[in-house]
Amino acid sequence: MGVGGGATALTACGIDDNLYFTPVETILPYVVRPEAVTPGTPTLFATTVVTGADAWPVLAVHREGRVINVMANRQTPLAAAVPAAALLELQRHYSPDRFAGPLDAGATTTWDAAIPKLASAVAKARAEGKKVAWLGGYRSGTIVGLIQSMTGGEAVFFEGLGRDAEAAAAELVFGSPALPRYDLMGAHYVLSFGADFLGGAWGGAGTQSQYAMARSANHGNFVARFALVSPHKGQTGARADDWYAAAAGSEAHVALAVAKLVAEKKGVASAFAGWLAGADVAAAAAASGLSEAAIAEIAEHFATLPSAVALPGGVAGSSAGATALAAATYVLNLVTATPAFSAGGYPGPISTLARLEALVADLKAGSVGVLLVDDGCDLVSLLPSEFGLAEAIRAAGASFSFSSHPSATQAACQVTLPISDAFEDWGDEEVVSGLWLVRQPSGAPVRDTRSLGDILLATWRALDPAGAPAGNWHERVRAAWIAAAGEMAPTTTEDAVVADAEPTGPTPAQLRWWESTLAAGFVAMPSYVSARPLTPREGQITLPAAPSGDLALHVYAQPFRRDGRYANSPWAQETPDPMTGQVWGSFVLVHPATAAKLGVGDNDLLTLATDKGSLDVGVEVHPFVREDTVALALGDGHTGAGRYADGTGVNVAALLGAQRDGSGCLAWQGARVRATAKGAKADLVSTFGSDDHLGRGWAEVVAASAWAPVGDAAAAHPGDLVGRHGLPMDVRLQKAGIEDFYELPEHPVYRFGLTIDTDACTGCGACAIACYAENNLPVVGKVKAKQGREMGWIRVNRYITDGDVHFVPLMCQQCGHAPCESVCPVLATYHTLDGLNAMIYNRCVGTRYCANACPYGARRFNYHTYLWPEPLNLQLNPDVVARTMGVMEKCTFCVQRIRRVKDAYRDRGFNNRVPDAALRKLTACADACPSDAITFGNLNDEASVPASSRKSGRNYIPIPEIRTFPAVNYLARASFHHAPAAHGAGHGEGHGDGHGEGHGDHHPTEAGGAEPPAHH
Amino acid sequence: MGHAATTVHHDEPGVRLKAVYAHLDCLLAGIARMKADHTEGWTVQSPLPRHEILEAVYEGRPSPVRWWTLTGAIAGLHIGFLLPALTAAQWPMINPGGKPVVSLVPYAVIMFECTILFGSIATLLGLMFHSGVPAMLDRSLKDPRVTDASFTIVFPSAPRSQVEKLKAALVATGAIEVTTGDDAVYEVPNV
Amino acid sequence: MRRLIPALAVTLFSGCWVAEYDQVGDARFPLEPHRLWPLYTWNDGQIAAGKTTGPQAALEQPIPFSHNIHAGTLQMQCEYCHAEARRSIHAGVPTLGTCMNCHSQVKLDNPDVQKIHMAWCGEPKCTLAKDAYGQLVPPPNAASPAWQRVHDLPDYVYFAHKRHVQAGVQCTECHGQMSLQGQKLADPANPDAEPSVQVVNVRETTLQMGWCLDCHASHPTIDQNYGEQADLRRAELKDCWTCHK
Amino acid sequence: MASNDAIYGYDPRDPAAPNRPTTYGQVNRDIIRPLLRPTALWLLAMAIVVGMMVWGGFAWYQQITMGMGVAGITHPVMWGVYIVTFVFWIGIGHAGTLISAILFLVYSRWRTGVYRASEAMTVFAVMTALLFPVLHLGRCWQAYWFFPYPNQRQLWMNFKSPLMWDVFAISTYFTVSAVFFYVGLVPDIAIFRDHSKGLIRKVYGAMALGWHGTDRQWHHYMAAYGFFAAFAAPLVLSVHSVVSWDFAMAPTAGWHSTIFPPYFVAGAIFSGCAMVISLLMPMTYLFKWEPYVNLWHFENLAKMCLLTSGILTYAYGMEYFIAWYSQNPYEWAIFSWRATGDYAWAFWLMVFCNCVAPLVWYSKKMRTNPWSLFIVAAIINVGMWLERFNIVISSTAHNFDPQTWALYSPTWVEVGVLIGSAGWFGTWFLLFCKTFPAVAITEIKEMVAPPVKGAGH
Repeated sequence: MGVGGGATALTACGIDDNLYFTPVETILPYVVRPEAVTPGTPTLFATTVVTGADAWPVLAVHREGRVINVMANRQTPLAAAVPAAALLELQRHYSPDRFAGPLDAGATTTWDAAIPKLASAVAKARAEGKKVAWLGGYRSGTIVGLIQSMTGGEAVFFEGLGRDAEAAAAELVFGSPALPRYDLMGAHYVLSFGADFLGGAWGGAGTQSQYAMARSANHGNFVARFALVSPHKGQTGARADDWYAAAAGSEAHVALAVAKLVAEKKGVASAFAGWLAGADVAAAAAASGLSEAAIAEIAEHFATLPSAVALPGGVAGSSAGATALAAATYVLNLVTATPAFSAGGYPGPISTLARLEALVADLKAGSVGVLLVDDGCDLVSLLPSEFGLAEAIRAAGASFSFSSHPSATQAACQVTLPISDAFEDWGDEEVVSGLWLVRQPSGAPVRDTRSLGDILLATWRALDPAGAPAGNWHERVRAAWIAAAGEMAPTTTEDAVVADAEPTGPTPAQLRWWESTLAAGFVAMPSYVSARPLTPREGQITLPAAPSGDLALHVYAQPFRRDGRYANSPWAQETPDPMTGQVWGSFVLVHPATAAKLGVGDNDLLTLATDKGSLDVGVEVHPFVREDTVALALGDGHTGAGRYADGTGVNVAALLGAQRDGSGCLAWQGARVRATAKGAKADLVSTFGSDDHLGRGWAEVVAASAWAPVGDAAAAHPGDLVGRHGLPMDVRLQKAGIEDFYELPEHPVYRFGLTIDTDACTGCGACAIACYAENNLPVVGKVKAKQGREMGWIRVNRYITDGDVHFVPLMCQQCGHAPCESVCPVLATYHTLDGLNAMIYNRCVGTRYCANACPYGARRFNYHTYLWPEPLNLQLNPDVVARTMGVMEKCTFCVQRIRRVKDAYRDRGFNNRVPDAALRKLTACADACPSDAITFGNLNDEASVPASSRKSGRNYIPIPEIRTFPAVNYLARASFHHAPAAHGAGHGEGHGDGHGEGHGDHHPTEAGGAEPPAHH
Repeated sequence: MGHAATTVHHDEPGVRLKAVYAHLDCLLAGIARMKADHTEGWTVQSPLPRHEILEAVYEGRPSPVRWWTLTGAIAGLHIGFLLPALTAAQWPMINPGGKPVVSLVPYAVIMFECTILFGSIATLLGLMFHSGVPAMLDRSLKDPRVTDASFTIVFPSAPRSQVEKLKAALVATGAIEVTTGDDAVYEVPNV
Repeated sequence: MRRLIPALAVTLFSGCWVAEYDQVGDARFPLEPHRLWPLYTWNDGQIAAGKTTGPQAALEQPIPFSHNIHAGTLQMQCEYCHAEARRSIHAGVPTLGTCMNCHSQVKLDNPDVQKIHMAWCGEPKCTLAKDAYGQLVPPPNAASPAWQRVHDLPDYVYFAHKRHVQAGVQCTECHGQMSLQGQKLADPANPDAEPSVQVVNVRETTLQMGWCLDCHASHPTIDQNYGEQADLRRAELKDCWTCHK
Repeated sequence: MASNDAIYGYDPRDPAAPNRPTTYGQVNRDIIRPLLRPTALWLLAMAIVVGMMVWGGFAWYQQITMGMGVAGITHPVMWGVYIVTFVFWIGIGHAGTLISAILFLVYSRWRTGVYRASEAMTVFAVMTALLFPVLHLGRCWQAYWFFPYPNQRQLWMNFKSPLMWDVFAISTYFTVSAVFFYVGLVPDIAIFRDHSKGLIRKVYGAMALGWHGTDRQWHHYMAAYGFFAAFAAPLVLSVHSVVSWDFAMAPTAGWHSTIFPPYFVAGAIFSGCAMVISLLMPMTYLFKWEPYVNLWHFENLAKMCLLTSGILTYAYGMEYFIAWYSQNPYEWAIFSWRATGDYAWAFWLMVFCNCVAPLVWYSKKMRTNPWSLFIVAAIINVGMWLERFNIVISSTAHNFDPQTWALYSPTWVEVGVLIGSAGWFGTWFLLFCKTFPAVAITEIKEMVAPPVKGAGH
């Protein structure tokens, strides 16, 4: 692939309209054009993005030698989505700090020198009888065998935000460390003890999409209810219908108590007597600070709702009782025998902290001759220094890092052999037992990196020329899969002839199968398809002592920076934190009452101190932490990790000691801090204005009980929106049936529209980052972000009403009567025949009037000409121009994709129209959304989601009084805490909450919603 | 008064004749005399626009500049409509804010402004055309005293045969100085 | 006083030097300053390279390729070399392999053809290798020559060759009579000398927006292809977002 | 003809009446005497304003090269000091046209002394204002796209945009004011020409367009002057109405209001009259114009201010009343935030400056006290700038989506440009005062009793 390199010069380099001073461009054609690639047309390669404990099947968008974007792979049984992490991996692929080649003691070296050095080090260690050890994150598939054979089993696969407690609990409960599989699709009740299963770092492989299905009444007349037991309600927890703010470290007590109550209700208490032996409702209530009634309520829901599933704690639950909590959730799931819980989750080797600590001990003892450290998580910076990892690595006889990015772990190693990443390498991963994701390189290597497999094979060959397997890594993966494929690769007689002629290589049939597998990107083994129930052993759960002490420090994983591996990704830093809107820095979440007690407010510096150390960090006053808890995110505060990560935020590890749970797993939680106001201001940058939408109709609620029976069926339960109010239209105009002063524009073929389901939206930020990737949005940095100049076209608004969090992604609404259009003096923005609000950058003179007129605040202005440090510019989309200074920009509904898909259909006939199926996930945001919250379509097509959803009772349009007739409509969030609105004989009757001023009638829709407003 | 009519013969080489008045009432008398004598070819100069002088000279005839103004304003009104309407009609699919291609309400502002703009410019052109500025006036008219405090009645080219008669008439009406030919000395008044 | 005033002025002005200047060439968030001089040139043309109107001067190409020989004398179809014109937004400049398809056999003694061989394998005469699928396998150091771009649209223009080619727009309508370009003409100053290749390729049309619009409003293929929908198509073709990105 | 005094002479209330000139020649000499003779004070003032202008130019240079980001504008406040100052200067211009055109049409006698300087102020204020639509552009080098000219792109502008109305209104306003101003100036330039020699005479001779006060010239001149005044009078009302539509045509709460045109026009005249007082008071003493421009004029200007201040106060109150009475939550949120939120200081300062401070002029004593006039006029200038600041900033800062709310504060670049604009204005004005008769000689002459011999013949 990529023979001869890139084709044309990079075209996305700015609106350069100064014609006399533009240099002549050069054209570099391919030497021989690869068959799959057509210059000017994107080619999609199935690939896998591995991110910590999670792996995602995606499609890499290839243009002229480089990967410019990732799109959802809609063929795999896993979620068809582009999670934020996949996009962050893409940006990491082009990180300007990525190593240009191998390093030896900080100095550049060559592969020809580095690989023999590795081989001789291994040979020396083996000769001396010392260990060759491997330290890295989770790896699965063919590479694991290669690693094992190189290290002789001395391999530690440990993730900082890993699932070792779950594995330990699985060992305890089921006798095997293989993780169970969760399938939330049919769950009516999801009880989470803190796992970030909605777009976070937990790694539940598709749980976000499954939950979206369970949540939507359109998939089976129910609305899943989500309860969270955790001292902190983060991005995932924000979706919880019920938040039980249990004290930090008491989740296991609650889980076991609930299990006991549920078992009693189900009458299976005796069967689980051993496991439930430690359960005590009163003690759990005392430890957690929840009332017994609350625990009983959880149990009631868990036992009575048709299908309930409990999720473990993830990072949030990794306290001294981490394993106990995981085990308790397993027991809870077993008690109800829920189909949502079965065997066959992530199978790959998971090492516990104890295993890592054993390696550290070996290293310090000098018994490790060669230490190989994988790319990925920067454990030295992530883990508290009390674990002594850095010193241990330095104590190794020889240490080799495979990191292609600078990090503290890499800096501790002697030699760095940067490896190719997922976009450059062959590979396979088993994300869920039996489901294999296979990948091929999808772009030319950005830097002089080598495949990990090839490095290991070359080392092996150097050590043992006779015993080493033949072929390169690509051939090894192919051979492994062709061997595994067996009868999956049907052979024809013709193939047999060819096979006879060349007996050693793979047959054409096998090659055909392999190529189609690569094209699909996955192989589903029979073991994946069949769900296997889990049966518990006998045993019991030892609950840790109830936590006590002053302020608890709750450590959580920020959804973008995660364990810090994306801290050097500008997108991860500049995409606003979903809950706080914070960018470029760390902040401690403090409950308003606690903040008042400490005498601090937003952006005040707070000194947090433990006996391990202290940190000064800015305060974000936040209602979603317990009063006795402060919350601080992991993954920031790096040194030597690259230009964007260094000096950004603080590293929470400085406050922590070596915390382990009862079974030797990593415990992030449990530290107690002393907090004192520093009396100085921090430098926090929040992109959020007011938390409250002031009843302006930006965030709406529908009663779940009203939605569940009918879903979004047409004309169902109109007027169910709770608390909807707006300005009534003039009665005389209503009587005359006049909607607006001017007629709505005509849209002869398409009127593109977008539907955003705020009930499905989890605020995971995938859409916002996908938009950055697709539309060449520049990253402006902290200083400019503080001035409010971040360029995101999608603003995931977060409103808090009555303790509920609403995520409302807001982009240009492509209004029918757009206030921005009529005010532009030079017609740089206008309404197209397709109903889009066009923005012609090169016509814009920059009056910024449009942004002032826009009631949605959707327009962004280029205050400067932003550039992309090399090689981040290689990620730029050539179909979208990079804007220069002084130009307004905004969401275009990905007009470049619309243009392409229209062209693609026009290729087959001049008057061909694009069908709905090709439009649904066309825009980058809709394509990315793992919750299926965003759907694109043609409003002129009654069957399209945007057209049909406008007839739903959940449909609403923010600030409809402005009468802009937007092309984006929103669907209200379902609530279990609101009674359905009273149904009157017709709409327009009051809805019981007192401030309703008419509801269904002010959703101006042009497609279908033509009924005249009937206001009382 | 009964003076005979004086006719200027253009084929006859003329003589510059200038009467300077220090007083407004004398000037008015001079103008009245010239009018009564049906004398032609004279110009009155004054340091300021006294309506008595203009009434005496033009006898209430309005200035034709007003037709320029009217024409300019009407043209401006139409241009103010046609420019936006025709240019918008050239791009009927470029539709900002849902307004009709030709929208009278927003165009009314342009029409108003163009009416004023073109009316004013036409007025200016009319003024320049009719009053002959910028112009190379006859030397006899270039008298700095006029812009200071004096009034004049000037014959840039009085018929030789009439000069004496005119002189007498002008002196009689109170001219403080009556000169002929190029004998007048124009000095810049001391500031 | 004589010293105070300049000192004051220097202090005043240096204190007012905006911080953004420090961000030019920044490793993290680089900014590009606008060129102040020339303040602005009349840019109705907005063609990224070359003059706005009239024929463009010839650019010096690495190999003096003659369209006249290939498309004129040999009557080769445009799409033989510009192979993607019908199916992609780029027409595609021929790969080195495309050249080698013929020139591994013909005109081997031509010094310009030898330049192709030099680019392919570093020798004036190469032998070709093919893989199992019959595809040419280039030597590892093969590199295409860097052609100078003659028909260059600004970056904010989306131009799909395939739309135009499929619609039946002739290549010559935009590119001019390419088959006449690169003719060997006698040097008028030295008529007795051997005729030499005059120009490789010049842009004959303006490629300006108004020039595009003229066709988009009235090209006969619109009626032919779109029938009753032709008026709608003409409206679409005049929409800014048809060509601007 | 003693009765001429009553008809043409000074108002008997004019405190300077005893010093009034009695002959045309005296008017000439009084007014021409200081021209082209720079004094130390004038040179110092010039140095200051040119320095300010250079500083503003330096700020603008930085903005052009590095982009609008050097200014404080930010999401969602996309218009800042530039538009505030633009509206301010446009407003300033209005008083001049009001005085020169409307008061001309209504035969107001006190207009004569001050109209030339006010008109100059108008032209220069509009020239200053014209800078801002260009320099607030993100791409000011594309500003020519605002004008309708045939081009190969076949592109035109959006005549439905209030900004395009603005372009037409302001360019018309500038053209008409400049023509009106210049036409009025021609006879006076001719006077100066006739009072000078050598090169200066040649230069002024060219500018005087061959004006020699012939009957034909005066005849058409008077007709045309009347038409110009008649055009300028509705224009002055329309221009600030159009400027107000820049705001009122956007749906933004706090802007979207039908009261804006009269409110803006009143405000413009208010600020303009105050500016005339501020400018002419020092000039009068510097150029010794007391016989021509004196407290009588300033008192009348103060009365204009009082009237318009009352209208403004009413408009402020009415905005709040309508916001409350309409029960429009967005409007009410904006207006209550204006008075209580982050920019409350600006709001209350504005109320003090525009509604409270001018009230002292209800006292005749204060109205005729030079210091009171000067200080209150300066306060009004500040207040009117703040009024535009309140309108422009607060409505956008707290727009419809509470999540986007943010605050705005100007950077030194914006302040530099603001100061530079004052320098630009001051440079033109000072240059004008030194090179052209800033008091209308010819029209003053009309107020002087004409020389009459009496019944002598």
